[in-house]
Amino acid sequence: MTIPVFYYLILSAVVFLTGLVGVLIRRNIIIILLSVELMLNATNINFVAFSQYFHNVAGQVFVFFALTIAAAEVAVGLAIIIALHRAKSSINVDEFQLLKW
Amino acid sequence: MGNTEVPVNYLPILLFIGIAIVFGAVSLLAGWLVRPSRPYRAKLNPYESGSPLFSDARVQFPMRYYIIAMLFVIFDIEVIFIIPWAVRFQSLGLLGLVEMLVFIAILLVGLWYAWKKGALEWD
Amino acid sequence: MTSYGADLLVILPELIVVGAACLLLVLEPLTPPSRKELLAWLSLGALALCIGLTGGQISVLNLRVSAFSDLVVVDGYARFWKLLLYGVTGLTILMSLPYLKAERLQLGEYYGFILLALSGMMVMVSGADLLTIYLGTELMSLSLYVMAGLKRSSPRSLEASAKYFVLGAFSSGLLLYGISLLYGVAGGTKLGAVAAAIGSRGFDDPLLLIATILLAAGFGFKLAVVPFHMWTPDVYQGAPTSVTAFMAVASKAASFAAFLRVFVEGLGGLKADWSNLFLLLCLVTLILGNLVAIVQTNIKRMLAYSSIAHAGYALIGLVAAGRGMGESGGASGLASVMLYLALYAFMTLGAFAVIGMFRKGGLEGEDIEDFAGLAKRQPLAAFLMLVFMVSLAGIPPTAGFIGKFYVFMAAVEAGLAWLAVVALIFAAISAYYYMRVVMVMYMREPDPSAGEVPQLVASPALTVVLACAVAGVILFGLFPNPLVSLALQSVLPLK
Amino acid sequence: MTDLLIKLIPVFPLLAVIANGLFGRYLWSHDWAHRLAWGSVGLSFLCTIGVVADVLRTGTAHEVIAYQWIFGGDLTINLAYLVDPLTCVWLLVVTGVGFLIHVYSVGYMHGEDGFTRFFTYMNLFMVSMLLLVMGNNYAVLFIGWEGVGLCSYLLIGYYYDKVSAAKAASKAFVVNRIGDAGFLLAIFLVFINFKTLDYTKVFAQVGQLSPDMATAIALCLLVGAVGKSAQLPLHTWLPDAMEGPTPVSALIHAATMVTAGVYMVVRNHAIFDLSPVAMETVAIVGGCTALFAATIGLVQTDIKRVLAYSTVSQLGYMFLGCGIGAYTAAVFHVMTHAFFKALLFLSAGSVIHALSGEQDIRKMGGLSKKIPWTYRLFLIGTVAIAGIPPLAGFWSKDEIMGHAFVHHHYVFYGLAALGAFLTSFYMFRLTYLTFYGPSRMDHHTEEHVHESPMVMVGPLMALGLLSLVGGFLGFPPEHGWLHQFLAPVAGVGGEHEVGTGLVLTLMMIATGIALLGWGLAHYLYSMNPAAPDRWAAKAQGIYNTLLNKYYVDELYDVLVVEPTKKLGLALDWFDRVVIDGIVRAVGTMAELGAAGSTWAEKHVIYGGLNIIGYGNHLLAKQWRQLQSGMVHHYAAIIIAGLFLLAVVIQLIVQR
Repeated sequence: MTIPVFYYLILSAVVFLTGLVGVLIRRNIIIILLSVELMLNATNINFVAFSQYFHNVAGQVFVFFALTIAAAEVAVGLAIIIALHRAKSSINVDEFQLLKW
Repeated sequence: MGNTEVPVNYLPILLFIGIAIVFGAVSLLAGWLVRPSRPYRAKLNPYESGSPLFSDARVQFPMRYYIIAMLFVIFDIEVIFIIPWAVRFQSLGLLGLVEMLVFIAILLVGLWYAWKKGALEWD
Repeated sequence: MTSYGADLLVILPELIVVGAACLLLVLEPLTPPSRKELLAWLSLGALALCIGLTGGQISVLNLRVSAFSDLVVVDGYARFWKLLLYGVTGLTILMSLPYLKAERLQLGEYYGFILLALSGMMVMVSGADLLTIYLGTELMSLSLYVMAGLKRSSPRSLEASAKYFVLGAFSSGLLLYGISLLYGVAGGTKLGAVAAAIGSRGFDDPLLLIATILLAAGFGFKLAVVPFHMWTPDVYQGAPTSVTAFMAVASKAASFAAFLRVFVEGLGGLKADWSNLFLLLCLVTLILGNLVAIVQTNIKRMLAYSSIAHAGYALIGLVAAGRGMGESGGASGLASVMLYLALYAFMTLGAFAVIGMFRKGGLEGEDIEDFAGLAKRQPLAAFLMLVFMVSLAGIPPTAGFIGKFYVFMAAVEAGLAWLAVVALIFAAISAYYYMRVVMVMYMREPDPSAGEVPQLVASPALTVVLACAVAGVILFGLFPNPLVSLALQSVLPLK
Repeated sequence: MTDLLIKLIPVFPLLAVIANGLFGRYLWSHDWAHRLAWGSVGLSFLCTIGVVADVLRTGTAHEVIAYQWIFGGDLTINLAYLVDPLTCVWLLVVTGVGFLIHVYSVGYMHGEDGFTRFFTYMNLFMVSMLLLVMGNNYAVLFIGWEGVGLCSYLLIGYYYDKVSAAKAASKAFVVNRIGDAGFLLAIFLVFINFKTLDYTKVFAQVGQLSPDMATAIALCLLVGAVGKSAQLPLHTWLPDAMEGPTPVSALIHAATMVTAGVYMVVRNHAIFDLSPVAMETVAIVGGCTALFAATIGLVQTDIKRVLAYSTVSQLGYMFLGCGIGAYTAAVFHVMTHAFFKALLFLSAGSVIHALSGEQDIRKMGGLSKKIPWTYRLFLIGTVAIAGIPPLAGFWSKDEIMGHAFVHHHYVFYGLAALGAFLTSFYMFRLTYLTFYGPSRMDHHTEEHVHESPMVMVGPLMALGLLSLVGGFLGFPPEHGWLHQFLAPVAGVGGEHEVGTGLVLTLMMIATGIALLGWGLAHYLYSMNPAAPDRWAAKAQGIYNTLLNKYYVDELYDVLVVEPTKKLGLALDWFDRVVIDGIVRAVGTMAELGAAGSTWAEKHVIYGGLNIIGYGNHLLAKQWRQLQSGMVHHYAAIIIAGLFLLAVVIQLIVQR
C-alpha cells in the first residue's frame, strides 16, 4: 500500500520547523545557513510527495531548480561569511551591531 | 482518494504545529517562572557528563577550505542537470546537446572568472 | 523547432542581458582597474538594445505572447515593468560611475551583478509560472546580497550584506514552502493552473491558507512591508548608496510586479480575502513606516523607512484592486500601483544620487545634519533635493502627488474612502520628516565644529542622472497623462 | 483674445521665476534680476486690466482650459481658469498692489545678499497666488494654496541665519498644515459628494447636498481658511511672520495671501449659505478675532507687530462680513484693506529703513519732520484704517457693521464697533509714538535718519492715493459700482430696503467711534504722555496679559508643542522598547520553538544531549542575545508576522 501523502507533509513540516527554529535560535551564521538548507529541503520533500501524488512531473522539475538555487545560496552565503570573517574575524551574528535602529 | 477531500487530511499539520508550540511555551514558561536564575560560568557551560570542558566543540577550519567548498558546491550541482540530460540524450538530440553545451559554457565562464581571481591558488 | 526559435525570440531581451553579464565576467579580469568603466558602457549598450527591443513593441502593447509552454509571457504588463526596469538600471549604472570612483571600488563585477539582477527581475515580471517567478526572485536576490557587500573595506557594508543574506534566504525559504503547498493544492505551478484549481475554493482549505500566508510573507519581505521590513533600514544604510538606490527602486518594482501577477492571475479567485489581508498589512506599514521615519537622523535610514511607507501606499492600490467594483475599479487599482512605483522610481533615484555623491572629504555625508546650509553653498543641489523631498512628500504639482492621487482615487472608487483619508493623514505626517531635510538645507548653518563641510561632487554622469530624475519628477507631475494611459493600457486583466 | 490674456497672466511671473531661479545668480546682475521681477508682474497687471475690461464689457465669466492635468477614474482635473467678477477684484489687487510692492522692494532690499533669491521667491508667490484666485476647480485652488504657503515659509525664513526667523518660518509651516489638512478633507468630501471638483459643476448641483454634509464641508473649509487667514485660534503664526522682510509682510501677510481664506469662503458661499451653523461659526470666529487681535494691538511696541495684529483684526472683520452674508462688503474690505495695509506696512518699512533697522516704537518719535513724505502717507493709512470718512477704510468697514446692524446681529455689531474703536486708538497711538513727541532715538541712529529713495516713496504715493479714493468704488453703500459688479457672483445678502436715515445714523456712529479712538490716543500720547504708564500700572494684570498676547503661544507650547516633542520621543521609545518588547515576546516564542526543536534535535542532530543542560545553556544565551542579536529579532518578527496574518485570515474566513 502507498503511504498517504500527508505523512510526507508532516515530515516536511517537522523538518521545516526545525530549520526555522534553527535560524531563530542559532548564533553561528554557518549553522543558520544549514538551517535554511533544512527549510529548503523540507519544501523539496513536499514537491516530490505531491508530484508523486498528482502523477505529474512539475514538482520534480521544481526540486531540481530548488536544489540548484540552494547550492547557489550556500555559495554566496559562504562568500559573504568569508569576507565578514576576514573583516571582523567572527561569524557570530550577535556581533552584527554596527547597524541598528 | 479524490482531489477534493485531500485538504481535510492536512489539518493534523496545523494541529502538530499548534501542539509543538503550546507544549514548548508552557514548559518554558513554567520553568522560567519557578526557576531561580543565578547563572555562573560552570552553569552556563553545556553539560558534559560532569567532566569539565577542555575545548570548544567548534574547531576553526582555514578559510581556503570554505572557498574550495564553494567552488565544489557550484560545480557539483551541475550534475543534477546533466544526468537527466544524459538519460534522455537520444530523444533530446542535437538541440539538447547544444543547450547542454551552452549550460557548460556558462559554468566555464564562472570557472574562468574564479580562476583569474585567484580563487584556485592554494596559498 | 521553429516554435523553439520563436520562444528564444520572445526572451531575447533576457538573453541579451544575461549574455552581456557573462561577457562582463569574462572581460573583467582582463581589463586594467583604470579601464573598468568600459564595462559600464558595455552594459549600458546592452540595455540600449533591450530598450529598443521592448520599446519597439509599445505599439502592440497588449499583445500577449507566451513562450516555453507558458513558463514566461510577454504582455503589456511585462513590457511596462521591463521598460521601467531598463530605465532604472541605466540610471543606476550612470550614478555608479562617479560613486564607485569616489569609493575607490573599481569593480567590473559590479556591473555584471547589476545585469544579473536585472535579468532576474525581467524573469520575475514576465514569469507566468511559480517556478520562473521563484527563479527570477532568487537570481535578483542573490545578486543583491553580493552587491550589498561589495564595499569590502567597510564592515557596515559586509554586515548589511550578511544580514540581508540571512534574512533573505530565510524569507525565500518561506516563499518556497508556500509555493510547494500551493502546488499541493493546485497540482501545477502555472498561474493559470493555480487559478483554475482554487477558482472555486476559499480559505476553508487550510493548506491554501498557509500557502497564501507564506507567499504574502515571502513577497512582503522583498517589498519591505511591515512586519517583514526589519532588514530594510540596516541594509539600506550599510549598502553602497548606488546599490541602495537600485534595491529601493528596481527590486521593489520587480517584486511588486511579480507579487501582483501571482495574486491577481494566480490567486485572483481569493481577491475578496487577500484584499482584507493586505488592507491590514498596508495600514500597519503606513503607520510604522511614517512614524518611525520621523525619529531617524541618518538620511539613508530615513529614506529606508520612507520606502517602507511608500510600499504601504502602493499596497492601497492592490487592496483597491481586490475590492475593485467590477472591471474598472480593479483595473484602476492595479494601474495606480504601476503608476505609483514608476513615479516613485524617479524621486528615490534622484534623492539617492544626491546622497551618494554628497561627500565629506572622502566619506559620504549621511547625516541629515550634514545638509545644513547647503542652500547657501550649492543652491542648485539644494533645490534638486528640495524637489525630490517635496515629491516624496506628495505635494503638488510633483510626480509624487500624481502617484498618491491615483492610488487614493482608486481607493475611493473601491469604496475605501476612509482608507484614503487615513493615508492622506499619514502623507501629511510624512511631509514633516521630508520637510525637515529641506529646513536643514535652507534654514540651518553648518555646525562650525563639524570641520569639513560636505559638498555635492558634480560629474557629467551624475548630472545626467539628476537631470533625468528631476525632469521626470516635474514633467510627470505636470503632464502625467502619457504615463497614466500607458499604465491603464498595460494593466493586468483582473478576473 | 481674452482667453489668451488670461492664460498669459500667470505665465510672466513664472518665466521670471525660472530665469531668475536657475540663472539669475550666475548670468546677470541684480539690476536685471529685479527688472525681470517687477517687469513680469507689471505685464501680468496689464493683462489683468485687459481681462477685467472685457469682463466689465461683456459681464460674462470666462472659463479657460490651459490643459488637461489629470484624468482617469471618473475624474478629470484641468489646469483651467475661471475669471468672473470675484476673481477680477482679486486679480487687480494681487497684480496691482503686487506690482507696487515689487517696485518698492527694489529700493528696500537693495544691497541685501540673496537679492535674486528674494525676487525669485516673490515671483513664485505671485504665480501661486494667481493660480489660487484664477483656478476653476478645487485642485488648482489647492495647488496655489500650497504654493503660497511654501513661498511665505521661504520668505519668512529669508534671513535664515536669524534663529527667530527660522523658528517663525517653521511655526507658520506647521500651523498652516493644520489648516491644509482641513482644506484637503473638505476637497475630499466635495469630490465624494459631487464626483467633480469644478466650481461651476459643484455649485450647479449644490442644492442636493444634505444640510449636515454642507455643514461638514463648510466647517472643513473654514478650518483651512482660518489657518491661512490667521484667525482664532490659528492666528499665532502671523505676528511671528513679521520676521520676514517688510515688503513680504506687506504683500503676503497683509495684502494678498492672508485674504485667500476670505476668497475661499466667498467663492464657496453657495455651500456656506446652506448651513446656518457654519455661517454662525464664521461670524463668531471673525468677530472674536477682530476684537481679540485689536486688544493685543493696544500694547505692542514693535511697529510691525502692531500692524500684524491690526491685520489679524481686519481679517476678522472680513470673516464677520462673510458670516453675516455681507460677501460684497467683505470683498470690498479686502480691497480697501489691501490698499491701506500695504501702505502702512511699506511706510513702516520706510521708517525702519530710515532708522537703519530699528523697529521698537519706544525708540522712535518726532520723525514727522525728518521723513515728511513717509509721515504724511503713514497718516493717510492710519486715517483710512481708523475708518474716518471719506477714506477707503471707512466705507468698507461701515458697510460690514451696517449690514450686521440692519440684519439684527447686534452682538456682532457691538464686537465690531468696539473693535473699530480700539483699532483707531492703537493706530493713532502708533502714529503719535512714531512721528510726534520728543525723539527717543539714540544718537547714532538719529544722525543717519533719511527719507527713503523715490523708488520706495513712489509706490507709497500710489497706494496713498488708492487709500484716499478707493472707498468710492463702493459708494453709495449697498449700491456702489463694486456691488453691481459683484452682484452675479457674491449674491445679494438679504437685500431688504434700508432707510437712508438709518444708513446715515450708522455712518455717524461709526465716524464718532473712530474719532473717539483718535481723541483718546491724542489725550494719552500727545497731551499728557505720562498717563499711559499710570494706566498700565493701574491695570497691571490686564496690561501684562495683553503684552503677552493672552499667553496663547505659551498655552500652545504646553498643549501642542511639548506633546509633539514628547511624541517624537515616544516614537523613539516605541521604536526601541515596544518593538523590542515584541521581539522579546517573539524571542520567547523562539525559545518554545527551541523546546520543540530540542525534541527534534534530540533525534535529528544532537543525539543524547542532556536536554536540561542544553536548554539552560540556550536560555542563558537567549537572554543575552535578546538584548543584542538583531538578526534573530528580525527573523523572529517575520515569524510573528506570519502568525498575525494567519489569525487575520482566520477571522476573515469566519466572517
